[in-house]
Amino acid sequence: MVTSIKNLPSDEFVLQGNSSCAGCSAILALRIVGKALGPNAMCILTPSCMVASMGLTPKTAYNWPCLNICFATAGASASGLVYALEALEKKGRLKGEMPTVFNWVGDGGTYDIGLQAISAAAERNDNFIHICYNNEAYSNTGVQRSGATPLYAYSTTTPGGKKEPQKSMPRLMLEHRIPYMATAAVSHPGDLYDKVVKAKNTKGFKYIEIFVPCWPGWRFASSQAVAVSKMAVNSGSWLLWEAENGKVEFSAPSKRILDGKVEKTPMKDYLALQGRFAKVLKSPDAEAKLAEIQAEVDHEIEFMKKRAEIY
Amino acid sequence: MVTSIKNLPSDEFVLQGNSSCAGCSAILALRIVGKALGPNAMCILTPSCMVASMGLTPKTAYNWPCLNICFATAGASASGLVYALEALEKKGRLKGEMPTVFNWVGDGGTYDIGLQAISAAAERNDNFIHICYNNEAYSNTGVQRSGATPLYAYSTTTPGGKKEPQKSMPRLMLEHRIPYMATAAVSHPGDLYDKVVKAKNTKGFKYIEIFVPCWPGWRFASSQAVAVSKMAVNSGSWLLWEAENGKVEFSAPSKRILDGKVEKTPMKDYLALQGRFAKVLKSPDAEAKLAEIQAEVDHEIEFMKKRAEIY
Amino acid sequence: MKNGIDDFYPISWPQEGVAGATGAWRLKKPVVDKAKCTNCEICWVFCPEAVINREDITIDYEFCKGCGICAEECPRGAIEMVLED
Amino acid sequence: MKNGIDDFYPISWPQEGVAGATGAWRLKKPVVDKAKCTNCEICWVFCPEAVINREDITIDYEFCKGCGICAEECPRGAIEMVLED
Amino acid sequence: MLELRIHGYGGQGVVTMAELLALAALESGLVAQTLPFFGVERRGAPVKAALRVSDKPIHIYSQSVEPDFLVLMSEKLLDMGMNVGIKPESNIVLNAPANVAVLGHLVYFVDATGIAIANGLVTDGVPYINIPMYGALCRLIGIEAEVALNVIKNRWPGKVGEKNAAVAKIGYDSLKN
Amino acid sequence: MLELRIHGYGGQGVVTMAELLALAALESGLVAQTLPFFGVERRGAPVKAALRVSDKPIHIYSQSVEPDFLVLMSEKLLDMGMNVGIKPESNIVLNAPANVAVLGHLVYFVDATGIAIANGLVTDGVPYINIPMYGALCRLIGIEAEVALNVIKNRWPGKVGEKNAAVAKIGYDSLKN
Amino acid sequence: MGTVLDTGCHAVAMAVCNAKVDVVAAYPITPQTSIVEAIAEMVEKGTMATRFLPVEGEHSAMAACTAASAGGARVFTATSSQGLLYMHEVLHMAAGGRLPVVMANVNRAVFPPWSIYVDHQDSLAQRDTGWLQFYCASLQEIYDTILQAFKIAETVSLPVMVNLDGFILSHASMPFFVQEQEVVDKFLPPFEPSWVLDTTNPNSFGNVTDQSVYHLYRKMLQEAILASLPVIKNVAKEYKDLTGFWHGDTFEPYKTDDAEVLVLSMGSMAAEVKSSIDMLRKEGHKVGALRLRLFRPFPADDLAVYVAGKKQLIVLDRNHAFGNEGGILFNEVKAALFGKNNEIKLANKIMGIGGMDLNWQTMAAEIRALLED
Amino acid sequence: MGTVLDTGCHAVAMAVCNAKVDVVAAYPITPQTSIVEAIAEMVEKGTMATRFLPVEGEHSAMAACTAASAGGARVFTATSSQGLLYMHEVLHMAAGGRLPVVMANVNRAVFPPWSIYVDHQDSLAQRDTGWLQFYCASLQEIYDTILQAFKIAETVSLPVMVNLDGFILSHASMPFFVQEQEVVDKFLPPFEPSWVLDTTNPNSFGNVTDQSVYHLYRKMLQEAILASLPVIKNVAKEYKDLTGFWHGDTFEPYKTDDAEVLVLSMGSMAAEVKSSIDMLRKEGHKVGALRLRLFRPFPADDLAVYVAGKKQLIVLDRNHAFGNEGGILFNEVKAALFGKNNEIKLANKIMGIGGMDLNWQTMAAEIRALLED
Ligand SMILES: Cc1ncc(C[n+]2csc(CCOP(=O)(O)OP(=O)(O)O)c2C)c(N)n1
Ligand SMILES: Cc1ncc(C[n+]2csc(CCOP(=O)(O)OP(=O)(O)O)c2C)c(N)n1
Ligand code: SF4
Ligand code: SF4
Ligand code: SF4
Ligand code: SF4
Ligand code: SF4
Ligand code: SF4
Ligand SMILES: [Mg+2]
Ligand SMILES: [Mg+2]
Repeated sequence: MVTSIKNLPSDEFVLQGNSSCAGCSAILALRIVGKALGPNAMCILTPSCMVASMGLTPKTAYNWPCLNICFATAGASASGLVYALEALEKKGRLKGEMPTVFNWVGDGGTYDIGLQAISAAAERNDNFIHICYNNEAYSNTGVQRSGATPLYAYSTTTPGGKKEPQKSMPRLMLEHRIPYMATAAVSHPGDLYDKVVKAKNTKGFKYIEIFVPCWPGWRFASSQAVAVSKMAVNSGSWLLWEAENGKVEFSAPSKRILDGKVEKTPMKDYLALQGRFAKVLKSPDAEAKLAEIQAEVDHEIEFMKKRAEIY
Repeated sequence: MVTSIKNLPSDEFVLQGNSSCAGCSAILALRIVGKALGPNAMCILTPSCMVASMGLTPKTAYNWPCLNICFATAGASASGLVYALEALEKKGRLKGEMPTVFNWVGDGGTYDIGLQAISAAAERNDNFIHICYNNEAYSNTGVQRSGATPLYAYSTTTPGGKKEPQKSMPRLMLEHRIPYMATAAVSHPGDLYDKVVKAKNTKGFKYIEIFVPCWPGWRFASSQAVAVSKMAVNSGSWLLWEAENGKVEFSAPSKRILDGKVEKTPMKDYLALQGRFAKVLKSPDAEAKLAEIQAEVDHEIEFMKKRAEIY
Repeated sequence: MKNGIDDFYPISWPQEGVAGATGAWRLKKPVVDKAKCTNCEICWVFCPEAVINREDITIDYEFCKGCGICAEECPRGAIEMVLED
Repeated sequence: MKNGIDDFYPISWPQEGVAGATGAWRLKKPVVDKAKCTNCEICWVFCPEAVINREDITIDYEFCKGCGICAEECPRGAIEMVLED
Repeated sequence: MLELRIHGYGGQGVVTMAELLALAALESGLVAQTLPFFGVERRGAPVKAALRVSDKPIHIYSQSVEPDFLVLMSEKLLDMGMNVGIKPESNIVLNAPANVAVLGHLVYFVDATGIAIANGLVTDGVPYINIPMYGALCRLIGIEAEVALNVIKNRWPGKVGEKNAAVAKIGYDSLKN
Repeated sequence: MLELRIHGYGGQGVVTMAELLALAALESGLVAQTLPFFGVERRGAPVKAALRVSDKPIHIYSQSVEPDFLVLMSEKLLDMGMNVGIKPESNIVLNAPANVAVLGHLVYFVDATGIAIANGLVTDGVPYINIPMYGALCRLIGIEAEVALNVIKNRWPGKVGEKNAAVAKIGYDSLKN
Repeated sequence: MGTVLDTGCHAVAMAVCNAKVDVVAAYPITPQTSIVEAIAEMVEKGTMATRFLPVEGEHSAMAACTAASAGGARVFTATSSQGLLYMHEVLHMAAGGRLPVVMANVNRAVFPPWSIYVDHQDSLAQRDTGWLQFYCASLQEIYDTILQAFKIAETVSLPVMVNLDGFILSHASMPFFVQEQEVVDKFLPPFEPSWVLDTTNPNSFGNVTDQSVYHLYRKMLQEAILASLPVIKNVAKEYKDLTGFWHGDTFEPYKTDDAEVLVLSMGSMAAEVKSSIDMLRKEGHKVGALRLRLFRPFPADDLAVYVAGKKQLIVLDRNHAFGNEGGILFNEVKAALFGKNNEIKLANKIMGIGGMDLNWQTMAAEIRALLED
Repeated sequence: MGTVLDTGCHAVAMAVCNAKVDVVAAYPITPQTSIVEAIAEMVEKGTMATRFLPVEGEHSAMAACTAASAGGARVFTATSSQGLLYMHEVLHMAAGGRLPVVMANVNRAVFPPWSIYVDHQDSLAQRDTGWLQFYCASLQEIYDTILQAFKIAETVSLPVMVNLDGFILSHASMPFFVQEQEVVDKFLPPFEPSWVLDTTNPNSFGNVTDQSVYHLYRKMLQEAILASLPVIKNVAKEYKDLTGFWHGDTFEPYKTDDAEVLVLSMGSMAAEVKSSIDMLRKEGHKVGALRLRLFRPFPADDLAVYVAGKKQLIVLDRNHAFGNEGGILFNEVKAALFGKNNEIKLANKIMGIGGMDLNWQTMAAEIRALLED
């Protein structure tokens, strides 16, 4: 059973009055993650909106020990920190209990510039959680394309709409056959909470990717992030699942869709919410492009259904 | 039909008297690749045995225009070169015909230090072939572990045997849904030849990984590389397949095994050929470890069979 | 020391209001209609700023940035966004 | 110019024998028994040095490094590795 | 050289307004510079920009610490102490419906919010106050009305520009002290 | 100071031999240095190493261009011109069954290949020539036989060491000129 | 085109457009981003016949540029701070490979801690990579220098970095003059490399060397860098003759002739320091200013000429020479003058680190404090 | 332990073992590999209670080291050439973050073209990263300096790079003395950082700064680097008192007292140049040698003392100062002496690039040619 809202802890690790945009769903996701991890955790951050949101030295909005690092290094930095803590623990020199080390990194730092070190840490099965909050762009630098930016989406470096579909990082991570991985969405906090708790309690390399719509980047109103996230899940374009050692299991909201128990929302409706697709939806070949996007989502759903059956 | 030995072209692009080890199957693989690509190709190399084998400036053993680059940059360098050639062609300033750009890169430069740029080029679907010759170690620097080094194999940085199974780069690349990819083995030159020809004739990003046992690294006699490669294929631990746009198709030698038409060679026999497994095969828990390795291979075969059915 | 640099390590201490009283960023202000509210805590869970008190569904206006998510997500329509003056 | 540095670009020209007459590396030497040979070209295709002539299955000993793959792979056992003196 | 420092909130169009002012100065045969100040805070946080206008080439790039005019896009910014870092002679320009006394300084005001709302320059309930404010500031720095409105019409060709220009003109005419 | 330059092929154990010699020198109360030369060529290509032995600390690190002894692990290396870069007084040590004249130089020889084969120091048809050669070179640089053999026994404890030591001793006794 | 009012970033993008660059490979970073965004926009619109390669990081950006250059293309990238540092390995490759890549670096302070504001540590820390380096002081100079950079790079077969102060120059909007395309075409003909990867004449780039040849390439590299000085001067002059724009070649002097004390600096602070000089002169100090435009190769001879007979040279550094006293510019100056002018008094002040505001009043105060009398 | 006969790489590994390092993260590169291999072997055997982290590249190696250091561990890595260049961004992080990482760099020439042989371009190009830098001249010094490096790094909260010449020192086998573990333990107590990532006192490292504080950190960094000089000297002295081994602190002088001309160099060439000096003295030249052991911070004051009253200083550089005349050491020397000793004649020679062999005979010839009389 998914943890209900009422049962989520009251503890907060993201403090009020931080510098994120009003209505930022990435920091909202971090807030939920905090409830799952509790105080005995260390957070590593690569340059991103979530660093800009921490405020200025010597004050910070996050109530964990946090380490800012160079952009390409989340995988290696977390490994280094974990090895250090493990070495110190063995020698009896660790302050406090062995904490959970987790990366809080955007899609830029995960799909693109950080991929290599993350993949290497997964291969070594090092003991930390890499959490990617995916807002499908480099939001902090003003919304450029990332490997996670979807087909036809506007960004400042794809002014005519992106010509390539996004990389599927969850599928790549699945092939690393790591002990635990999951996808989550900011609109489903109980599910997210449970997955982070599971990751925390699993030894070895863990990967969680959270879908976090970004209103200034995607061009919708600041009140809509959760609604857009819900719509993505309901359309089946963002599937919620988890995998232990490579075995895929769908989470309830997506399972309902895959099982045909809930009619899935057409992609047209989902895209219409977002200004970044406005140009493409108004273009002469909008119908064809929409059909292409819908077909791709349908195909991915069918694929993942079958993929979940093999192991 | 696989191209027969008799029908392979006589052209050679790897010249005699180069500096590779006697009995190097990596340079043998490059020789076969050359027959498929012909003279209208440009080769990019990252630091590796294949660079050490080129000989000393101002002489070189490879009869293509070759570009030596920094280790982590095969994906980006090939993209840059292709964009340049395409730009010049469009402006009518290209010398000669549009060539095939290909990377000739080891497993170190592919699985580890080069992964990120390769994945990014795949996401952009840039028009070149990345060929990884996989000798399962950093051979050039004296045989250290790479992400491709298998479980329990000795290397100078895993003196007690590697504790983690290798990353499956072919499976990762499959999830990039690129236009064409294939696995090949130096023991199957006709199959390799055909796959390179197919890649050459496909537009977009292509990935080919060639299995090339390295005798000084794996510790067998210099005459055995082809035999070891054959054994790997016959054991099913190295599967030969290709995939167009993510659709997997097995190649004949592996298909025979998967279909149960040929009894697969036990891993025990395959490992016994290689000194790098000597320690583990002599250890007290050798039986258990062998069983683990065999089970992993069996599992991977079953998985890939099912994986080939979905798309 | 929690408010100034007292060390050569570039470190920072957790503190509320690192961006000041972010309530000043608001163009619109969420107002809860207690009559409609069922205390379901949905607005609480989705508030990115954690400025809604889950006990009594009151809002800390010093830091509420006025994003409007609470109003959007409230299943009862119990929150209204009103223009700041 | 093909044999020396004549430019500030660090470039190299294709040439045989970049590592010298690599035949000198050999500890053993492959010797083909023409009587057994069926000209199947298997040795040719697997020779890493490309020193076997596919037409007449003769070996260029100037560069053959003596790896023994040809002998190992010959299905007829038509190649023997003999110790160099 | 005339120096203005403008404070506002993200989304109020401060940087755009500064650029329009610079263009208007350029059209008037002057040299102009806008120097927006960027913080790392995300959308919504306070923003500021400097504008320098001169009849000689400008080679000053430092931040505006002693502006001739301090422009505040909201009265709230006064409360937040944005009037620090000005000189005794600095004048203040406020977006406000009525004048507000600031000890020792001459205060100009224009009801930019009111004008924007009254003229329907509103999206999703939020008024575009930078347009009337632009008009008012043009008048302040001595730009002719025609030049000021042409800059707007060039920036937004067609109907949008016409409407914006009209509202800017109201701002131009409404500056008081 | 005594300087040796040793040439051989990959797989002949040249670097190991140089290290054993240095150890033997150290055991004899001398200071020693081995300076292997690494090329980028792969397995099988020619290799070389320098050995310096002295009764004073060594602070020379340059390559050996004028060795006192030039050691060639195979006659073939003579044909390949490895005897360039020596001085008129340099002596030459050859692995050869019989003496070979090299104009102007004193040539020592030892049939290392023959000794290795005769004593069964062979793997896969390839003899371990570095062991008898080591013995011969120890004698050449004045290491006592016992010291020389102890170094071998320490390196390979047990039966292997005994056997190698015996073969080294044969080499020790077989150096001729 | 004529005069436009736009930002320093856009001045870069317009020059790149006018230079008819074949390939741009880049990765976003504050405050460089708007350069890349403007280029992406122009490529999309078809204003530029350029292939835009959105790589996944700066190490890759520079790798793509070097490979594209080896393929015969005119290439450009832009970066800043961490991006520049991340490129470091490949910067060496561009120079050692004699590949005429042109790059705009928007100067920004180095992590940690994070700062998005200007200082010169990022680019000065690349002083030993073999790149030529320019520092600009106005938007006009940015536009003009990018065009000059392509011409210089391709003439001497060396990569060139054009530096502009983050935010201060990159995000200020000011009027500058954009040349007509025909004028630029006249100044900058298409790139004709003397060597290129070529299937019709296959040869290899960058292979392994032994001790006998490696040092020759390095020597030629060093000689080429030093020999680029007259080329740089000629190109500046040629540009001036064609367009009328002149920002100095190696230095831009200000009231130096009758000065007894010179103040040396770089970038935007060197523009504003003119006002400090005016003020100090009014106070009766015989001061003048030298703006260093070319940092690599370091114009030691020109510096010696400028300071000949002067009493004092005050160097203002926007960086630290970690492990030396003072800043990098100061240390370069001392090295340059030793043996050329051992009499002059030198003083140094580090200021403006991490975006510390530098106005002419405070600079004047600092200079005044350093004046020897 | 006592005297062993082994390679320079193994001398590094043995010192790392004796230092009881907690985490080693490294990536192989010729000629550094055998350091890493030896450590992996010792970790496997249990000789070292160390976690060995085989990362996928050097940028990651340094990142892992910095993070592990921030976690409170004593950390070590080793690299060479391209590996060092690839780390560049993270080198700045280690210094700016005041993280006492210790690294052995096996000096090797920089690509392109490829060369695996020694010169000093790789490490000298890192001169502005904020790292302390040592250069060794013997296997004994390598072992001793690695131990000293940990003590210095942890005392001053700065990263330290220990350089050794590729192949020449890294692969030569020579006797050196390895200390008993108890002796090392006495010299080097466990790492007790004054700040560490700590869940019991959560705070954040490296956050964003504005203009008001960034420069303070940089200033403290620069001051700490300069202030490390006396610490370095004390540590060398303490080590000598404990073990008897002494290689100089900032410099190692050789026959300098009565010399009129000094020859300055670094690394293995500085060892061999002693023989050149002996030869030149026999010829009647009053020469002596100075070996620079500490390059960062640059010991300008000590240099001034050594050269006081000398007629000439000849600097031998195994690198190029691209865009300056001569080598980097030469330029550093000029900058250091300006204002401290403007009278001395200076000469410079670049040699030994990319492994060009440097024997004392040729060095003597070069020095002879540069002697002024
Ligand atoms: C090496 C390096 N390159 C570029 C940057 C600039 N940069 C900072 S944040 C960022 C984008 C981050 O994107 P993502 O990881 O998706 O996080 P988001 O901003 O979307 O939260 C970039 C490109 C940097 N800090 N370091
Ligand atoms: C940045 C960098 N790090 C390390 C090296 C050293 N290096 C050269 S080749 C090599 C290993 C190559 O391994 P792989 O790619 O598998 O090719 P192989 O040697 O096995 O043929 C390494 C680590 C380098 N040249 N550059
Ligand atoms: S830009 Fe998007 S991700 Fe970044 S802080 Fe704002 S809402 Fe959050
Ligand atoms: S080490 Fe292995 S891969 Fe490298 S050249 Fe030798 S045989 Fe080939
Ligand atoms: S979401 Fe609405 S009903 Fe639920 S607690 Fe909040 S205000 Fe009340
Ligand atoms: S408007 Fe936004 S910040 Fe304010 S209480 Fe509602 S959800 Fe929270
Ligand atoms: S493999 Fe054997 S039979 Fe076939 S061609 Fe070669 S020698 Fe003849
Ligand atoms: S021994 Fe090896 S190199 Fe020689 S011919 Fe046979 S396969 Fe070719
Ligand atoms: Mg993002
Ligand atoms: Mg390999």
